Amino acid sequence: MQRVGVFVCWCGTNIAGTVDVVAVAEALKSEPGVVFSANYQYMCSQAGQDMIKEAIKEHKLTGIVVCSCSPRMHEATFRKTAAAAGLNPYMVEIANIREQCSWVHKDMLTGTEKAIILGKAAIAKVNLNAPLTPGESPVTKRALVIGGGIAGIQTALDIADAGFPVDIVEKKPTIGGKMAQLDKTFPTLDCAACILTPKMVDVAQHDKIRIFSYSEVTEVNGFVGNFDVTIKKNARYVKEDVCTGCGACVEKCPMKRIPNEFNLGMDNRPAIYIPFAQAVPKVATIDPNACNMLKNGKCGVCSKVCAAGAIDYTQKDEYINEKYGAIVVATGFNPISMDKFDEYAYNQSKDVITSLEFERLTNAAGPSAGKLLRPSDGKHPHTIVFVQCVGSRCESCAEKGKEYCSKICCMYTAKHAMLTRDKYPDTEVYVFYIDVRTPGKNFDEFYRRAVEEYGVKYVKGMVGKVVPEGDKLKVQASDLIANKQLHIDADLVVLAAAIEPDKSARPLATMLTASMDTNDFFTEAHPKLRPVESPTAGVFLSGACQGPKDIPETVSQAGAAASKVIGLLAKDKLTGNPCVANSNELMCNGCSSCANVCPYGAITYEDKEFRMPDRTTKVRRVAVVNPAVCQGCGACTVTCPSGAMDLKGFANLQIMAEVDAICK
Amino acid sequence: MKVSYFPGCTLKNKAKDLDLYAYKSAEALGVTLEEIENWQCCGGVFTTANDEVATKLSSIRALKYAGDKEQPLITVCSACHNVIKQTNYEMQTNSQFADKVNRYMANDGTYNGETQVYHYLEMLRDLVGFDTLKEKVVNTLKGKKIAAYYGCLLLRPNSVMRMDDPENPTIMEDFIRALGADAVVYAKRNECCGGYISVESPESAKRNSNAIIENAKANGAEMIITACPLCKYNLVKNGADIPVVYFTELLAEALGVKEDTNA
Amino acid sequence: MQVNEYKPLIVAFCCNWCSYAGADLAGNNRLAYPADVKIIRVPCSCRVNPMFILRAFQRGADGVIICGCHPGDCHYTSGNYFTRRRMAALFSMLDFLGIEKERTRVEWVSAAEGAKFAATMNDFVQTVTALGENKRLEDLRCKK
Amino acid sequence: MQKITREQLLAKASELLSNGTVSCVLGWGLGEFDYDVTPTIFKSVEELENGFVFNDFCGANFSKYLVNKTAKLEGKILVFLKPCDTYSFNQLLTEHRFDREKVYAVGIPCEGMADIAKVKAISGDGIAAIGSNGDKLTVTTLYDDEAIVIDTNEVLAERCINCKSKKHVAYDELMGEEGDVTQSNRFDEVARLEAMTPDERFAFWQNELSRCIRCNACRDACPACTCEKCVFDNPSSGVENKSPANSFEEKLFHIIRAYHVAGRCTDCGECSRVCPQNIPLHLLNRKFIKDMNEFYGEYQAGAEVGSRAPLVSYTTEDLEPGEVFNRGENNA
Amino acid sequence: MHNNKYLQEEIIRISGVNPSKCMRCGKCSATCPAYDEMEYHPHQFVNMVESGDIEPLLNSESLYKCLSCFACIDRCPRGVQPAKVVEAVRLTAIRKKGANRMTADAVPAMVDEDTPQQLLVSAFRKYTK
Repeated sequence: MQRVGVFVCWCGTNIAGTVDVVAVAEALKSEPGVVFSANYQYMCSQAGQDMIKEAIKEHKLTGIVVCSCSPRMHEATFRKTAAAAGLNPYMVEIANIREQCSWVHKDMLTGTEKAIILGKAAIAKVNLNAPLTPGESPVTKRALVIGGGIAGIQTALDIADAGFPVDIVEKKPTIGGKMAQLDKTFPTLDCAACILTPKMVDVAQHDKIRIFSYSEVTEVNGFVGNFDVTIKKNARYVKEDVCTGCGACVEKCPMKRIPNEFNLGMDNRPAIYIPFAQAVPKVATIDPNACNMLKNGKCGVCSKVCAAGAIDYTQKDEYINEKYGAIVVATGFNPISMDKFDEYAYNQSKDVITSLEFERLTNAAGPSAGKLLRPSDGKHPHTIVFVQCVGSRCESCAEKGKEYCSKICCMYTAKHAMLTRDKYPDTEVYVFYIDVRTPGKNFDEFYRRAVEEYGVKYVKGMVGKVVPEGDKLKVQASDLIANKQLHIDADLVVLAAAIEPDKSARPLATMLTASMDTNDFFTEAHPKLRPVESPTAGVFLSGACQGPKDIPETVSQAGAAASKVIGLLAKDKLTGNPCVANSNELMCNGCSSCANVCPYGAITYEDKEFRMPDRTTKVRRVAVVNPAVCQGCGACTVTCPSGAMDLKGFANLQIMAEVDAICK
Repeated sequence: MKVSYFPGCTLKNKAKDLDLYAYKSAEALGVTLEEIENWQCCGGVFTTANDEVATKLSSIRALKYAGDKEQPLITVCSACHNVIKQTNYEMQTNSQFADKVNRYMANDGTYNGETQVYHYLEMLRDLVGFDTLKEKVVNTLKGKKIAAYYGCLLLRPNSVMRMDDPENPTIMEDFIRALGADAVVYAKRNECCGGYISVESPESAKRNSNAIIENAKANGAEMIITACPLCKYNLVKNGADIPVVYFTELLAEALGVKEDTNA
Repeated sequence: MQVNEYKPLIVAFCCNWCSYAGADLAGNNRLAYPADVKIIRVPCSCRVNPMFILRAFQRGADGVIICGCHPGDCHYTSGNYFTRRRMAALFSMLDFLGIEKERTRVEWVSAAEGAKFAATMNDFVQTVTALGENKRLEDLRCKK
Repeated sequence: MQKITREQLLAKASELLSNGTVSCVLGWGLGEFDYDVTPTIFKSVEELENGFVFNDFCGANFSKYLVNKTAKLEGKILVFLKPCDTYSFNQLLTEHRFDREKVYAVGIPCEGMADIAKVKAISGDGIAAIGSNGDKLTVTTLYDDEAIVIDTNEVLAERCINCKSKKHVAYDELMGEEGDVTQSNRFDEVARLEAMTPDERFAFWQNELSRCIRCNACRDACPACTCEKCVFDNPSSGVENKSPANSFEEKLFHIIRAYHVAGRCTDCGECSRVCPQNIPLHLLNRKFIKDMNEFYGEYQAGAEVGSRAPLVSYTTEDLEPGEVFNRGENNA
Repeated sequence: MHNNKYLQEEIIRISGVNPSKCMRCGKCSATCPAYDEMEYHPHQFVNMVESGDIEPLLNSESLYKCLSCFACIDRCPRGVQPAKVVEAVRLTAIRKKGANRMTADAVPAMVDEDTPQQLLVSAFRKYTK
């Protein structure tokens, strides 16, 4: 039997005005287990807390009930008070007789009556309370960043600068991501490479950062603070630590006509290649689908020309196991396929391109060395039509496109249009838009400048059809303001393709038990208050894998994710919420219902041997809750048919005791 | 293979070639077209109005006829195909409409869209197979540059027609290639020729048809094939200076059954 | 004061993150509702076991209401979606057994919806008062 | 009359025992009376020949027994499964309740089993023997000199009249011909109750459930009730109750039991078969099944191993609990 | 602007289209092959039905210019189906007594020797009731 102390707070007149606190304290005195009952003007004051502490010591209290304001207000206060007096803080229960009694009821009689019942319920519960100690688990002081774009780079740098080792896993041969393919960045128009490549170098030279390029995560086990990750390093047939990146092999490789993915297939690369000049790591990679040596055993030129002896045709995929305390997902985005939008003739004409292809066309390191030339005939285009929202803002049930706004297209299109007019004033530039969305610092000013200073023709309306004919692209469009159908003979059409999460995100989410929305964007733990955390503890989100983002937003989110990771890794031990589920293995059927409803993947199963009454043993499958991962929602407790699963602090018996006390 | 066949009004009259060669070619490919008894005109256009019932009954009779014989229903005219397929879709998805129709046709028993509707081209692709077709070609059309004109009725609305990608269809191009010819891909192949507007405003039909012909020619077409009598009429009437023929005629030629038809 | 006036007994299960906070907000704003409502705090509406509800009725409650975060806003991401299915099944079953369907309710109340909380409780108390005492589910031994 | 005979099953069981495929057979054994068939473990051909029976009263669903038997017995167990039993078999596998490797399942066809209560209603009590002959049962009683002949179809159990499937969803070997999932009217009775007023429904269930003697037969026979420890036997659950001392049964036991098996119940009908008070307990389970089919789409527990029951799943567009009633009113 | 609630509901019922799904992108009008023939264009049909401004549409020649090519239906990013709205408005107009657009007497003047039956059937179905 507990020895319960009851403390009724007046809260000045806040409670005492509608509740007869003396009567409440008196009435609760005779409840089972109650050995002490008192009332005081302000329980939360120093004097009030001292009174509680003294009573705990003097009456050897094993549990206390404070009848006061909402537990959301002062539960933490009174738990500290109890702890200071040597009582387990989870032996404290609050009866909310202010917000849920005195403040909402008018007369003294009903208020007092209800306060007594609420007190009784709290006493009934505390009688069944057990001391709880938050679980502790050690933290592996190393972070994993999945994705080596600007989001991953920034996150990794921030974490590493705080002194923690970080590994970046990037599936491409180099880090840099989409930003490395961009030309200039809005709204400041500084060159993407000029601001990105120094960061890539920082990553490469940072003693706390390891880069696993051309690699992917294949398995994730464990939980916050203790993830166990398998990374597959794909064979690149070049010894990374030997290759000097001199490029001799690239130059001499006879297989030269492989579409260059870095330039989105607008030019070719050899079978052995370095994606771009500033690649990190700057090592060559052999494309096994293109290399004649790997396919047919004939050639071997690269091996012959490599002075360092870095070529290794026998290299195998390598699996690396590593432990991490935190994982950051930075898998980024891709433009969607334009196959379903052939009213714009993307598949019919080389001169209909996506915006990302336009970036490459205008990039000094691109296929046309920065000169804006038509991919079909290399001529200078005089009329360019930009189409916005291609595949964005489509109805959810539409088979093509995405329901959401891709967010970045308005601004990069304004940038493209402005830069084109700036460099080639003889070009006519049309932008067809549904809405121009420019919420961001200096964004609208930028867009207006494109219109007012650079003479870009913004047309409110959409393009309905592009007809390649001769060397022209006949564009049929609507101008909703002029209420006209326009027919423009264009030389180049640029489609602002919607963006979607990278395809690798979905299987990764399954491995991480992190949740995703229907569009395959990762879900935040809370959309407003925890935007860089996934609901799975220890998994953080950085960049466009969480939703469409521009560079400044990505970088700030990357920093935020890093700070969350640093906060986690700075701890030696993780203290959990002690109000977690626990399974009574004697009653557990091992049926998996609980794991099916657990949003955190906190429940696993193991085969356990039990001694039976007849002295035989029996092996049964039973649920095991990982207290470090469980957040204590209780979904599992209700789905468990045998009642084996219960929630500490909100146990079945405790809640039923409250029900009984209220209904008595 | 035996299939039910809905020819449609024009095919027994102004578009006899479309019909005749469909029969001959099917025969050569081992498919027997069993013409639906007492078929009635589909009406030419499908009305999208929710409350139109009577105008859709002739299609439903044809569908049910094929259904009762447990055969797929084959159409060859684009318009018939569009009307019948859309009507069937409405029977499948709009239970209120289906209920009303079934009450209307009380004597004929109930029908809920069970019949599979194939356009002749889909039959070639999905039931016969273009590879099989390729093997049966005797007069290869090698070297001919042929442009497929889909028009609108075969492809749209895509949620119902499901024939091909509505913006970048390939079924007719694959057909042309199966016959050994070169397929000319051009953007206007799925734009409207004007259709029935040629009674209301012939200039509009002229403008649309002209643009299609020009676009096909600009991409190198020497001949245009179509599945629709009205498309053919509009294209020919509006100054096509390259031949416009029905796809079945081309098929019959390739299969070597055209000559004995004429004989 | 009327002595014999019927006062129902209402048990309200409120999730800690939204509805309990919503109830607190009703208090902060002094939005009155009858004292017949007694709130039990649970971490999430998905913690509410049908057994608790039946237990309350058995012990003489006249109405039971479960309040949770709005669908999509669950603190634990998916708890209230399970609540929604479980309670739909349970309520339908109670109705099947002839229990008055007005005695059970699920309401989504956010932490910002103090007014909704008070209005919901006023409405529920009114509904249950009109129904009168719960006789069909109570256990006679437990009646005071 | 079953199409498959005792002799065929016996031969199959003997063969599998003799060739070492299995080490024992879970089959129907002779009980006190002809209609009182008892699940039995046979360990030798001899035991089989003496004790194995197969007749129109072999309704018992063996799936449940596998939970304990596979854990206790060495080697493989041969089990005969009627189509409806295979659903329970799969459901238990979904819940990892036994080791599939330790079972050799033989699917057998079923033409529907007889309900002894219906037989007794015709023949009266004091049944001495029941013989089977074609589509007829020949019942000899202590009180009548002449045997009473009953058409099997007249005494078919309710669950067999509304048989949901003649198709086996799990087996290692199939005897006889495979059937199909049938179009049954099993929800008609639930719908009839739904159409009543709440007062009528309450009266109906009071009448039925107040007869409960709390023998726990329904729970003990139910293949979904395989909990290591049932909450109703567990003092620490807070709802323990062992006797019919009050209205607890009507109010809690049967509702909670139905809720605990909701989504896991395959509608095998064992609960009603074994109820000595003839309470139509299966209607509670069917109500849950019908509701969930209507609310969340068709779901048949046990149709496949590993499927996810409606109550451990959700969509963001599910209907609100309050809407379950509106729906009913619209239908009415 | 006049808001004709009755007609508006009628057209929404016949067409099954929810005009408020329109996000004013104008792709229907961009894609329409009959645009230049029309006084009111596809997007205006949708927007005017949404605001209940029906009479001008009913009295407009534009009703008879739509080719029913369904390009607007397939290319609309929001699934609005403008062609169905045009059809519903047209039916509302020609279902009135004596409002047929075409008469049988006019046919001989329209046909030439190649005119396919399909053309006449289609035109009749579109322009008369």
